[in-house]
Amino acid sequence: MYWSLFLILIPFLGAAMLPCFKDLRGQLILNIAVGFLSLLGSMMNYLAQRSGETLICQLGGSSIFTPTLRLDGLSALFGLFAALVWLVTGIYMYTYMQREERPLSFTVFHLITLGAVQGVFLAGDFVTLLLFFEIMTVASFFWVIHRRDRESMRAGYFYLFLGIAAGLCLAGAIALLLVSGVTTELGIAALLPTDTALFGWAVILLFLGFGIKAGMVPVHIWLPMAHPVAPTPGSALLSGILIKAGAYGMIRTGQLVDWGLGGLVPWLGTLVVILGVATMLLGVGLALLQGNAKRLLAYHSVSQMGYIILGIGTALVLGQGAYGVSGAIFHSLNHALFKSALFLGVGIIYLGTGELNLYKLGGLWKKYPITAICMLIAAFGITGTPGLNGFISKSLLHHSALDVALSGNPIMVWSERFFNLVGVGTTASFVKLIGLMFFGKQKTKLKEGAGEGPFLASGMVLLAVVMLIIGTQPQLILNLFVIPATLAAGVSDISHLTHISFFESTAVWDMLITLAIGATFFAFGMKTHLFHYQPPGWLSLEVAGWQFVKAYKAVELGASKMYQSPARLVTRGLRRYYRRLMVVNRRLDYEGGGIFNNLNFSNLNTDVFLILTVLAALALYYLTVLITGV
Amino acid sequence: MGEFGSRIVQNYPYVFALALFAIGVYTILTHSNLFKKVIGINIMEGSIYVLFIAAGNVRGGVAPVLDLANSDLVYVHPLPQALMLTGIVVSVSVTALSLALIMKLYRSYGTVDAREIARLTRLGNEVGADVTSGS
Amino acid sequence: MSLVVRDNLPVLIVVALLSSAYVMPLLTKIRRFRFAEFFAVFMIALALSGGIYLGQGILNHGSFTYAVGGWAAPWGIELSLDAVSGFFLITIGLVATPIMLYASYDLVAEVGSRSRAAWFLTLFLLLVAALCGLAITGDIFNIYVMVEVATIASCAIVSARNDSASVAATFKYLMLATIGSGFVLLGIGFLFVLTGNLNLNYIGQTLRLTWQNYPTALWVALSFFTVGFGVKSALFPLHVWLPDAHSTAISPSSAILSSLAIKGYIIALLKIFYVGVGAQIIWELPITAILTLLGMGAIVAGALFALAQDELKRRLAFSTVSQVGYIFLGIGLGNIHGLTGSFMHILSHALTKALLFLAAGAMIKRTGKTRISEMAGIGFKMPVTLGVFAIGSLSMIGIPLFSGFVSKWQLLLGALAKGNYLAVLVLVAGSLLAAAYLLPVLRTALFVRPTPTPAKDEAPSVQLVAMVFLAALVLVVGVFPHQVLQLAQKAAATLLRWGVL
Amino acid sequence: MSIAFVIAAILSTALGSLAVALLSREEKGLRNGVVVGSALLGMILVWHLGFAIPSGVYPEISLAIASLSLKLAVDPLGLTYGLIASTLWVFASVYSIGYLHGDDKQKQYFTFFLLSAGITLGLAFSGNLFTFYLFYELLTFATYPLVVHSGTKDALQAGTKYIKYSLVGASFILAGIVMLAFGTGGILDFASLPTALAGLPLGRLVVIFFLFLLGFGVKAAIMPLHGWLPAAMVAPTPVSALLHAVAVVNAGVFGILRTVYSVFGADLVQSMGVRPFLLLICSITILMGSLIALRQDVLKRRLAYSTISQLAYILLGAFLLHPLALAGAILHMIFHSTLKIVLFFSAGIVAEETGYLKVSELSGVGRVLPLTMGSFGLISLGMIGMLPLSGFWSKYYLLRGSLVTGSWPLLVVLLVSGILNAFYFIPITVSAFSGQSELLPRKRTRLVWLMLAPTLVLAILGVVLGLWPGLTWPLVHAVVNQFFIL
Repeated sequence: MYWSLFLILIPFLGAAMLPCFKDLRGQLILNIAVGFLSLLGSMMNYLAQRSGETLICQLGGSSIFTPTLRLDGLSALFGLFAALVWLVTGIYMYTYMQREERPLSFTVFHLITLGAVQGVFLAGDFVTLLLFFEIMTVASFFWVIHRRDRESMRAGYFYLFLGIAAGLCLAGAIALLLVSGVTTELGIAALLPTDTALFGWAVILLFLGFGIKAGMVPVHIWLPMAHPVAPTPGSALLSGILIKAGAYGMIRTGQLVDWGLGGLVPWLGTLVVILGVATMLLGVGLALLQGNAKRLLAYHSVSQMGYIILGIGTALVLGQGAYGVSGAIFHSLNHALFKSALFLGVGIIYLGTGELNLYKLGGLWKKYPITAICMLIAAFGITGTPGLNGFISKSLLHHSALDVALSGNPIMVWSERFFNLVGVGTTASFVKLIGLMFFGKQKTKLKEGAGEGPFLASGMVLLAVVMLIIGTQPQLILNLFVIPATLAAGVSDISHLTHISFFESTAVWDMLITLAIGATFFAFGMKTHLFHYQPPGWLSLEVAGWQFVKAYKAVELGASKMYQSPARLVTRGLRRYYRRLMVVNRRLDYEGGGIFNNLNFSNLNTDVFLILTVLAALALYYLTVLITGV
Repeated sequence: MGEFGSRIVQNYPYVFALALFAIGVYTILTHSNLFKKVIGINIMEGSIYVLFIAAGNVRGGVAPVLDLANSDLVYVHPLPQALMLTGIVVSVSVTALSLALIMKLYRSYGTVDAREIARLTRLGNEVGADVTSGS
Repeated sequence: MSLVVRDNLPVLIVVALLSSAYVMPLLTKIRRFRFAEFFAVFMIALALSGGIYLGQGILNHGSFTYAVGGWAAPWGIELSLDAVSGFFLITIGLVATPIMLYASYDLVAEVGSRSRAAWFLTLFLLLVAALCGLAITGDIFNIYVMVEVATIASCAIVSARNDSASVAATFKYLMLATIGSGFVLLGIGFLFVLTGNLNLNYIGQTLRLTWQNYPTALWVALSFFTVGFGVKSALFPLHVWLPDAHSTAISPSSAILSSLAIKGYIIALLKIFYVGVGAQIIWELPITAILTLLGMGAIVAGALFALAQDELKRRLAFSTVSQVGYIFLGIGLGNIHGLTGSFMHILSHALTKALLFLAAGAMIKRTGKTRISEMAGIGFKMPVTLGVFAIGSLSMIGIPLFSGFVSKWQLLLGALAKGNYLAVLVLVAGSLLAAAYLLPVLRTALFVRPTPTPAKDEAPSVQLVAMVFLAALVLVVGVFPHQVLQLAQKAAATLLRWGVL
Repeated sequence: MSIAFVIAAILSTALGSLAVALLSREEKGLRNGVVVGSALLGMILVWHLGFAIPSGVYPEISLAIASLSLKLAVDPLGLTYGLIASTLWVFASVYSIGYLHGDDKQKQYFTFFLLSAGITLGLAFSGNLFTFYLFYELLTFATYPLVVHSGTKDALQAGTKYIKYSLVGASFILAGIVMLAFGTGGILDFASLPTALAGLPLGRLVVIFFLFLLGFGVKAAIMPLHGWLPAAMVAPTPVSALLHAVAVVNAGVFGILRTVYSVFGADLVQSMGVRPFLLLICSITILMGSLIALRQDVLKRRLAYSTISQLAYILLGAFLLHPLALAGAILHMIFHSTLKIVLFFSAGIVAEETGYLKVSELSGVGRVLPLTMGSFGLISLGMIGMLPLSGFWSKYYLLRGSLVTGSWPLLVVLLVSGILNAFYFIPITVSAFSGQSELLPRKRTRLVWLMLAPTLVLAILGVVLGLWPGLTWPLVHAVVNQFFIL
């Protein structure tokens, strides 16, 4: 499978070739071509592992580092949808980038990130994964700071520093894994570690590291800042794919602990469930309060990642819970599709109006029919309306949540209840998004040349079509992609999945009721101005980020002061004493009119006197020795 | 008087030498006239000669001129005397040198007072205005 | 003839130097002045070769004594040719030759007139002769005579130039040195009274048997020696005359005074203490502790005083005070390493300090600037001079490959062998202080560049040759010290064994 | 026979220095040729030795000087340092030629530049403690003229500080050596010291150990002995780069490695029970260095504090006394040198081309000097320990080493310091590329290429070593094998 390497290298090569094109269109077409090649490659990858075998190859290597690639159902699936979304954004960029400043820089990093993301999904061990993970972080950082204004720079620093912290966590985790006697290979369950405590810490660090990338509460703070400020294709990819790298890592971590079966880290499942629920709730709660379309979507990313984390958590609690794992995988795929579609749609509107504030938009469906329809489909998808893709994965996740709730453990019971609550919130906020954007009165003037160009629309349509296919043919997708991926993720018992029926009436009714409550809640919220409520700062945790920065600065200031002030004191003191010593020296030195002169001796007298004194001192010394008998 | 006193009386040359030494030192210390200082030095050296000669002296001894006829004669130790001759020579030369130097000093400073010379030297230094600084 | 020369070599060295000293004024009258200078250099070099010859003989065949005029000890004056004398003879020759060479370039201009210059040559040779005498003599009164000759010669050398400051300094020096001589003579008197002997070996033999009877008297004698020689060799706090004398004299004078004259007295002290009194007794009395203490005090205080000086030669003079402390420290330590260190430091400091004073003299002569703070950029003007000055500085600091390190290493070992960790600390601190007072000179001269960059204006080549010769010696002793070190070790062993026997 | 290569390597640079000193001020072309040529020759000779490592035969030669024995020997540890120094010297010499163009003190500069190279190689191949001390001390004096090169008041003050610190440090070492020599009866050979020390009282050994630590710690810039390093940044950039990121500071680190492994041996250090203290000191240095670095506005000072912090990594690896940690230390010595020199080179190009020295002025410079600031940004990722750069691998081994020895708090220290590194490095690059600036892009002259080429080559080397860290493995393996029986 050495050719898989080309999947990683082609985007890098493309990025290197981009500056050779002087013409912007040429660059953008090359970008699309690379995206297309990448999709093609991913498909070949998928086909290569179709038979169910796992392909592993080691690249050259040495005693320190042997880069390893691994191709199985999971990596093939993630690689495939990543390539798809990339192609879509690539097409979208053809129009979009002609209106954005510095298109070349963005496009270069667009491709580099593609290579890195493919690398992350193809990595065969944690070190190789970390390699591409870091490249991904750095390359995508340039998307975030693309605008170069104050807000984006701030967001960029948050994004980068947390990304680096994530990388360091992973590095620490790798060291811990090695020391605890566990292999760092991906895709296999760890054998019994020699040191369970260290192994536990390793898993914690892995979850923390991937969690940062995945926007897990409480380390999600970068996400709502970074996603809105990037140019639209960047936002779409950040929310659509990059955070899935975190999810992918978490799934692989779950696999490492054998989904809780070996009982290696017994408390892990509960912890992850709690984190997942917190992520869901916080994300959706804050999303409801946003007036900025992109920020709203960003908070929804947090919330949806909560679903995925919850799925992983429940799988861990259950021990190879097939629903949870498959739900997480499936939801990753789905979220990638609808969230990038939504961002792209918002981006089209933004291109036309220059406005992201929902309360200033409205009535745009006439001008943007295709966008409106695609966004509606995506919104239905994300809210989990039956017939669309979100419904399928949420059903799986709900099954899993129900399963754990059966244990009667209050945490698990409440997590199932919150699951439904979040569904309501999601619906409300998407009713808000679509409603305020496309219906009602048009409040903003459109720019000249606004509209949905063929390139802008076609990408979205492609996504919408895929979503519809998934929504209507869930079993097919499940069998083709998700079940092999679930198997590859280390779940051996998939019997539940093969017999599942998604469109049971109860499930459908449940979802419809949730939707209805959500719509009502939206109406209520709009009437009461609830959505304009400004939550206390601490709730968003972004403030916590700032507090952290402040605290850090204080520590740093304190530390350097703590060091510098005594250091200065010592140097000053020394210098003073040195000067004083020199003064005394000069006084004693007769030439300068020493102290002896003041005793009204002339020079020579003092000297003779001194000699006699020394003699007397010697005598005295001798007497002392004589008397004390030393 | 006691034993101590009698010992002092017995060794009167040594006491005398000590007294001379003290006088010499006192002269050097208290007089700022350079000539007097030289005289002080000479007195001091004189005390040393006394000490040496006394050390070589034998009570009742005669000059160490060999008298083969009279073998009972006790001679004083000749060596210290010979040495002190050398010492005196040295002393004379030192005195000569110092006198020459005093003359030179007088020529340049116009005084033979040590305190005055020191003051003048200091004055010269201060005109040179040394603002010394360490490394 | 040659046999006569060889057999009487010890005494001939001194006699030849003495007689040539008195010939000098005459020579300058009948021949050209340069010839006299050349003759002086030649005589010293001759003494050097004699010294080397003797040193080799001593190294190979052991020490021997020479009875002057055929009168055997204890009545006659005995010259004892041991490793100590060999070592010091070589040191004198090695250092005095280049200094004389250096001085020969513009001596007349330096001291004022031809006749003064002639007398300078006389005094110079007298001083060297006296030092040679100190090196080889085995008789305590002979030591006194040589000390006096050396003292008077060095006093006169200080005032070679006719200026008031140096005369005042000379007078001070003379007074104090005479008082010192007085003490030395008193000490000799005491020893003579105690033992009835003037020959050092005999004094030693007698004292070994009888010293328990009158320790106080012996102590008083040793105190007199300590103070007397201490004044003369500028042991802190008795150094008070030195900075004035050495900084106001002309550079060759400063060089020979700082490098050799004070060492002569130290050699005398060593002989009296270790040969005359004996190591055993020295160790019993607290005198070694006092010497160690004084030595350590000298190292630190001398260096601190040096730091406060801005005048280059004065700084170097105080540096001598500090370095003499090393030698006394070694004597105080009193073990084989310590004494070897002292001997090596006598040589090393002689070479180094002569080098530094000569280089400083050349700098001052060329630029007319005496203060370090004014010397910015001299390195661009006189690169070679500053180069050798740098070598001297590094040696003084005790960097390996320079002679200073060899002695410092031995002293450190000696301090450790004695278990004296304070001494280790002081030795190390002394090096650092040496760096502190010498490196700023280099810094100012080499790295502060005035604008415009001064043109090259190097010291005259004769002087350069002298300085480079010394610098080369510093390096040779630093890198390949085996022969010299062996001799120094033998000297130390000689002193100690004679004490033990 | 191969010892001849060592001597030839030392001589090639030392004689090159002599040749430069003898050439007249005006013969620039010839001088540049001599500089690069002799540096290159030295490098080739050392590399030739390097390829002989697997044979396991370590040649040596002794010569009695200064009442002690001068001994040159080749062993893996020394070879590592020698390879780093000799290789980077070539780059630095090319860079210097570009940097110092138009300076009227080039002759002085290159004389001491090559002399330092020779001394550094001597240090690398020292076979006993005395030889080591000798070259260590000489290195101070040979590099001093380079530090004060500009001759300004600042430079002189910094030089004085440098000399003060170094000499005080060297005195401690001398005291330590003399105590050691006294204890062992004169045995100072690295090869036989650990066994010779076995019988000495532990208390005295601890004293000696701390004397060495204090002494070498000055050059290795352990806090609080680091004061000279930031001050010495007034030196010309190639000097800062080479001496204060590579040769001099690594000499200190190398000295401590020697102390721990060649003088005392890991077992003895372990039994002295000082390890926790040492690790604490290193941790404090790592964290404080990073924290203080952020407060520095002058770019080179920031780099200096970064160096302080990074050097402590190496020491940390040395003090952990475990094969993995030692491997980490050696790797970090190699990688830190190759990375940090790029940062300095870049800073130098910026200073030379724009005159900007402060971080706050760098905004927008990346537009004018994209390659320079690009290399800077890339390599700064390596300092953080991010992967495609070599810096990751040393941290990786250090992490493993600290965990294996049970010192898990060091994990936190290392990770936190990584993020602190990011805090003070990343904004430099980011603002350089994103900020506004009135500078206009200039055409790259031949001279700029002389500076830029070494920078770029080394930056690429950083990535290559990051992807193929195994290239260094034979060396690292040999060093670890030398001191641990695996």
